[in-house]
Amino acid sequence: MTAGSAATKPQQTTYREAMREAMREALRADERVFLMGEDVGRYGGCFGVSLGLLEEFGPERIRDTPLSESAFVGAGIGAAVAGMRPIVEIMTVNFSLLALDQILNNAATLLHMSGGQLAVPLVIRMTTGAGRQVAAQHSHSLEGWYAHIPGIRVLAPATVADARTVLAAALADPDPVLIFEHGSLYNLSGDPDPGADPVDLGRAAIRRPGTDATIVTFGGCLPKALEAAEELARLDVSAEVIDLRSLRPLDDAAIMSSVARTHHAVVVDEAWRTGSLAAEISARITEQVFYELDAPVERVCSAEVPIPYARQLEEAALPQTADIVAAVQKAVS
Amino acid sequence: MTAGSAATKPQQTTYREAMREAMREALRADERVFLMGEDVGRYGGCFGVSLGLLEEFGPERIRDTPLSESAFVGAGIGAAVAGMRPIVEIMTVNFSLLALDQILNNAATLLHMSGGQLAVPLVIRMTTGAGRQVAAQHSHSLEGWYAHIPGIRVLAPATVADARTVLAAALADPDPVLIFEHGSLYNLSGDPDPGADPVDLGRAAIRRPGTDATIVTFGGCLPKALEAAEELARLDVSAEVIDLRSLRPLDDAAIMSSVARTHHAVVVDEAWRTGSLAAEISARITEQVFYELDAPVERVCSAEVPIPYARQLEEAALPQTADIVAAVQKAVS
Amino acid sequence: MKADRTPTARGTSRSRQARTAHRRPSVATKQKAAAADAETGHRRELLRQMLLIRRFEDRCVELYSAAKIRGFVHLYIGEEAVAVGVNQALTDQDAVVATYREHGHALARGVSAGSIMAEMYGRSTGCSGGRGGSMHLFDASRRFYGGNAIVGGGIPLACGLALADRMRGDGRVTCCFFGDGAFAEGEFHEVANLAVLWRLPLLLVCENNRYAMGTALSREHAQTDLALRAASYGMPAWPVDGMDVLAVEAAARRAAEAVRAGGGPYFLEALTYRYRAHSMYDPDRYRDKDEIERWKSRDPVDALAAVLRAGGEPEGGVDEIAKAVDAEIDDAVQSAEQAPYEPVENLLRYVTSATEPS
Amino acid sequence: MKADRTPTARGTSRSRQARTAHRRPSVATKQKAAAADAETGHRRELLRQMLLIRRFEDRCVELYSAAKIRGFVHLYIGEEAVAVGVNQALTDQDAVVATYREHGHALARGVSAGSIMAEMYGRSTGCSGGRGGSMHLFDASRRFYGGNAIVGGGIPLACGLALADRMRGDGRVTCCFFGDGAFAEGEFHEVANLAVLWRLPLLLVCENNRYAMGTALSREHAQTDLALRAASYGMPAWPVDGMDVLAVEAAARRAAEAVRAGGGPYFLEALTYRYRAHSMYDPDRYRDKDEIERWKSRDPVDALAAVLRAGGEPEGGVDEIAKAVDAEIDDAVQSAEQAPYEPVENLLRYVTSATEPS
Ligand SMILES: Cc1ncc(C[n+]2csc(CCOP(=O)(O)OP(=O)(O)O)c2C)c(N)n1
Ligand SMILES: Cc1ncc(C[n+]2csc(CCOP(=O)(O)OP(=O)(O)O)c2C)c(N)n1
Ligand SMILES: [Mg+2]
Ligand SMILES: [Mg+2]
Repeated sequence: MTAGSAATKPQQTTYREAMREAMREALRADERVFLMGEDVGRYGGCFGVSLGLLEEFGPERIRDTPLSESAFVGAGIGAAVAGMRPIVEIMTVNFSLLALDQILNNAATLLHMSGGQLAVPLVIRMTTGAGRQVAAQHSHSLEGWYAHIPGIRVLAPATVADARTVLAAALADPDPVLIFEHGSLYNLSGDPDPGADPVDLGRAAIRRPGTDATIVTFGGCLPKALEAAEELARLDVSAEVIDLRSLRPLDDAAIMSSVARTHHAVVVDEAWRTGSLAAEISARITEQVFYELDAPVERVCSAEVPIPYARQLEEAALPQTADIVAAVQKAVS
Repeated sequence: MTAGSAATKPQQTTYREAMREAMREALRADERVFLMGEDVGRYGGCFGVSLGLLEEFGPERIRDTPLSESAFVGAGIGAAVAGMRPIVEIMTVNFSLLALDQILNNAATLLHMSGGQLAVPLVIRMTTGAGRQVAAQHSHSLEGWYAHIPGIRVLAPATVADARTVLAAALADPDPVLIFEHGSLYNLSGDPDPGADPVDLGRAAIRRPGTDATIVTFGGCLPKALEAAEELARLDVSAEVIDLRSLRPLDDAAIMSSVARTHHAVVVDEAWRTGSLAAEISARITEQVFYELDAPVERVCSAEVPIPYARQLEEAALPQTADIVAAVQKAVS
Repeated sequence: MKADRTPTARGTSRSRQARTAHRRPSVATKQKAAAADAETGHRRELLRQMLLIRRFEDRCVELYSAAKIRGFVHLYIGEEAVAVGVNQALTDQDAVVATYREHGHALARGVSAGSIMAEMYGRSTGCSGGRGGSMHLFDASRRFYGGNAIVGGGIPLACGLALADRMRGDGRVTCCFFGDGAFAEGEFHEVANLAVLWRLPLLLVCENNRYAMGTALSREHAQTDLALRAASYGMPAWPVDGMDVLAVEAAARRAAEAVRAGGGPYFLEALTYRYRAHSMYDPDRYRDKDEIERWKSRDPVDALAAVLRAGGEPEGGVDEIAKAVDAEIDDAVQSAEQAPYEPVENLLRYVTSATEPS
Repeated sequence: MKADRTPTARGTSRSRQARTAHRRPSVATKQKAAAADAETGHRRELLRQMLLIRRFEDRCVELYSAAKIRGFVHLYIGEEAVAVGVNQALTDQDAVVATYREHGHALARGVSAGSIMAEMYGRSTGCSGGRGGSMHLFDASRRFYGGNAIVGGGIPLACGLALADRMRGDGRVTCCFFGDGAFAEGEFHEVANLAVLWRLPLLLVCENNRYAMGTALSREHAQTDLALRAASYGMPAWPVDGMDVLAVEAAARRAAEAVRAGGGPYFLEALTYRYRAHSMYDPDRYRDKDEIERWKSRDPVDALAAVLRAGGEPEGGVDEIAKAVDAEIDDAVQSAEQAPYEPVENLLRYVTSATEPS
């Protein structure tokens, strides 16, 4: 909504800029909103997402924090309980482990534990994923863990338009919302579509329709899944690509209605295979549309290894387009 | 192995005592072994597991720590790297979140990240589970999260005999091993069977053979699953009960060969349903023996709610024997 | 009791004035008598609150044995002067964050004994709707934010409440209670630094009762002078005799005043002692019975009763207060006994704001 | 270089003696000359090590631009005196834990430039088999335990290494490097307390380079005197000029001696500065170019070179050292260029000790 005219002609922007624009909009619209995290101010954000916001909104609302994940995430929870609308940025999901107790035992639990008295309208943004040779301690994809936690909502925008709208949806939620931004998406270019109706991010999106197999994915794997579908089309396999967008709750209806049509499902998830969100989706498909399945649900996930630095090893560890193609071929064969 | 004669006639002991005896044995056998954690010494352990060990082994080897989960778990990792054989007790899995970064990013990762140079022969024991009305922050079942992590082994002894042998197996492993002790099992009485061959805890155990359906479970749910099988037998359904014992790695062969015989599977797991280990097992069953299945795999898990204090609510939240019976009946119907 | 808690009735400045006036020698006799009356009244109220906590918890022990109350229960007996004394310095607009040993903080904060008892009974009329139990008492109307059973876990929450106040500039104080054990957790350190850095209106009250479960202070801390360590973050930090409710009140008023004046956080170390075991499960093997007796000889309830008697409180005055308190507790138990259970159909209520009972 | 690192050649007592002797006025001329020679030799070695780090990292910049090196790379340029000075106080038996900014610590510790370069090239001959990269250098043979990219994450690990030493009583020291940013993390606090409580042989070296990424010291810490804060845990804690390698060496020797004598942990705050951006991705918008220049005027390499020249080092002496260092780096690059890649079939190797390549 930077300009009224922007709505009329499609405009290109990056995922990063879309996210930033969404924050700017929220900060302008509601003075309860503020951004807090390591290096969100002077530095402009670890991945440059918040660049320029300090200059516009000042250090009270764009708060650089010391290295203290537990404290500043917990502070976000407290401020939310007290009626503010904090956006807390954790640089990457890797460091969120240091705040996981606060997220699980306070943010996700206070409402229930207090018998409905304490709502926590908190938004936590963090980068996730591998692919840039940053090795074992900086390459986690732990959003599946967060999707396990009752009481929070977990979103994973994978397109520029979703990046542009996700924050408003998250801030409108009276409960904690976690937003996972895959590091490989920041430079993605696309139409932020600011004039569109606010998307219901709780619903999955069919990013490419198809008839032979359903590829269920989200976040950083979406571009790979779309590429795979393209390649499969050349091989005469029509793959439907579903972008979950919301990891908790999951949009079962969208998944099941697609699988009921295609009778084949492949779930693509960058997390380690065992205990991945892909496992949950596979289990649900079996539970809900077992008799529609013509073949077992396939999973394409990361190899179960701390992600190695060397390029050829990292590539081998992560789900690649070719792996998705192969899994779909196996499913439909 | 307290006495040679003990091996000849079956002897009753509790799960708690079996665990303690195992620690005593390890402390006597290897001077690199020591126990460290909050209140393991003077207090005798939060659940009394280490009672008396301080008196026998002294404060150097039975080390009470301050409330600093990250520091003392990390210290266990360092001491293991340096050649000691620490047993670190985290009072309960709830508090392990404060040390999760150390477990994932150091314990599970150092061997790989160092190109094989740094092994971490560390054992971490912790209590898990709900059922004692201790409410939302003390009732987690997060072992499924740990089973997601490459580089560690996750064990869940569910019988007195396994409690007696699990520690030796864990200490013999050159890599980090996590042992989950369900709080409801400590007073369980049984035969520690000290004369038996050391059990391979990597293999699942068939706790009750059956032909109509396979119940896959572990830890605190095992007694409930056995009760359910008993009840099902009265209803003329023969259920096989598999106790996983090892949650990572999973014994696929044992699960699949059972399901291939019974053609029906029910997975019972006290964790919240979405993203539970039960999901992984369900996904694997579909992947590996899809064409043997006569019905979708069923899951019996906890309701997706921070576990409430009130008894009737807590009971309703947790998997109960009746739920297992119903799920098996649904599967075989 | 609620009327007593309005800022005008017991706000910082007025009480200070009262006490100062009392000490001034040249005041007219009439004024002096009025001030003395007010002082006596206030002390009787302090005694009442401490007795309420003590006897409420004595009743908890009975009810626990009778299996009316379940789960983990941690008693505050012996430490009553801390919660009661500190709360005198807080207004209704201020906020309180406590631990799992928080019956005392809740009662002192004015959460009704009835709603606390119902909570421990697991009834839907409990202050947390029966979902929290002893460790998770909440009362938003009293700005009482729990009840946190992860040691140290409430400290960042309190930091955030204070941050909101600071950002809005509304002059409120957030008071966070935590133990000597919690002081060792990383979260204390992170929050102490953040709070000073951002000058947050946070009153950190460390209840140093010399034990974290079975671990004595000197085995959990290298430097056992916790106030000294807290001062290293750059905030005022002082110890106070936690067995003397008047001393606690005075120290807390000084602290709250400094915080309210915008000076940033303040650390108060209340030196105290728990008489009972850590929890109902604790066989209490790790300390001398003598040590317990020594602390009991400085009992905060007895001490204040003695002060009152020395000030002319008639024989039986204290018994009268105790009787009133017991009646309140009887009521609490009775209403809890009769209160309804939350229907199982409502299990998923309050998981998110949208989940309403079917 | 390895021979140089044996305890006899540069162990604490001998070097101390040498320096003491040098200062004694009544020593015979011959002895004096020998001591002066030894001192000059030692200083040349310090210079060589600092130059090795500096020029190694200059090369890293080039190689990063050429995409030979990838991932996150953090340069130590400007801070060389800290790693080099501290390492003088350590023996081969001691252990070192570092951060993601650890090229300097690894080189100073005697990890070969070749194996580090190969690691950054992602080759199987790298010191971590190509699996770690710049942030995860390891060399067990040098007791160099990484390379940790979770800020503060190495501190508990170091605590455990020291605990093992303490339990075995083998008189070794574990030296842990970490930044001013890490000091704010809870883990520092927890370990500081634990280490003092258990008197662990741990040398905590805080590299206070005044920034944590883009956050200046005064915006990350309320009390910026970090040594003062560390002292509150009950351990000796002193600052030292981290731009003066001789000062760092002297302070580290005092510290290591105290630790080795069983006094428990010791905190050394090295006041230093990084010249380069935080990482290769950092546009360095948050600080004055003037500030950087001011610090460069106290450059540790230049300063030591000046000391050497004042002591009679001939013109060209420093250049000679630089040349030798460059040759070592050239070799490192060349061997890295030619080194093999780890076959993809070995991906799962070292996940557990049992996973061997197929
Ligand atoms: C993070 C965490 N670790 C351990 C525990 C178990 N535990 C509960 S209370 C307690 C002792 C806390 O001592 P202190 O902070 O001094 O409070 P006190 O009980 O003395 O009031 C421990 C270890 C917990 N609840 N949370
Ligand atoms: C737990 C954690 N939080 C955040 C980061 C991202 N990060 C990497 S380095 C750094 C700054 C650390 O500063 P300092 O400790 O002073 O070390 P320096 O980089 O100055 O050497 C940050 C925020 C991280 N790696 N780990
Ligand atoms: Mg205590
Ligand atoms: Mg720094």
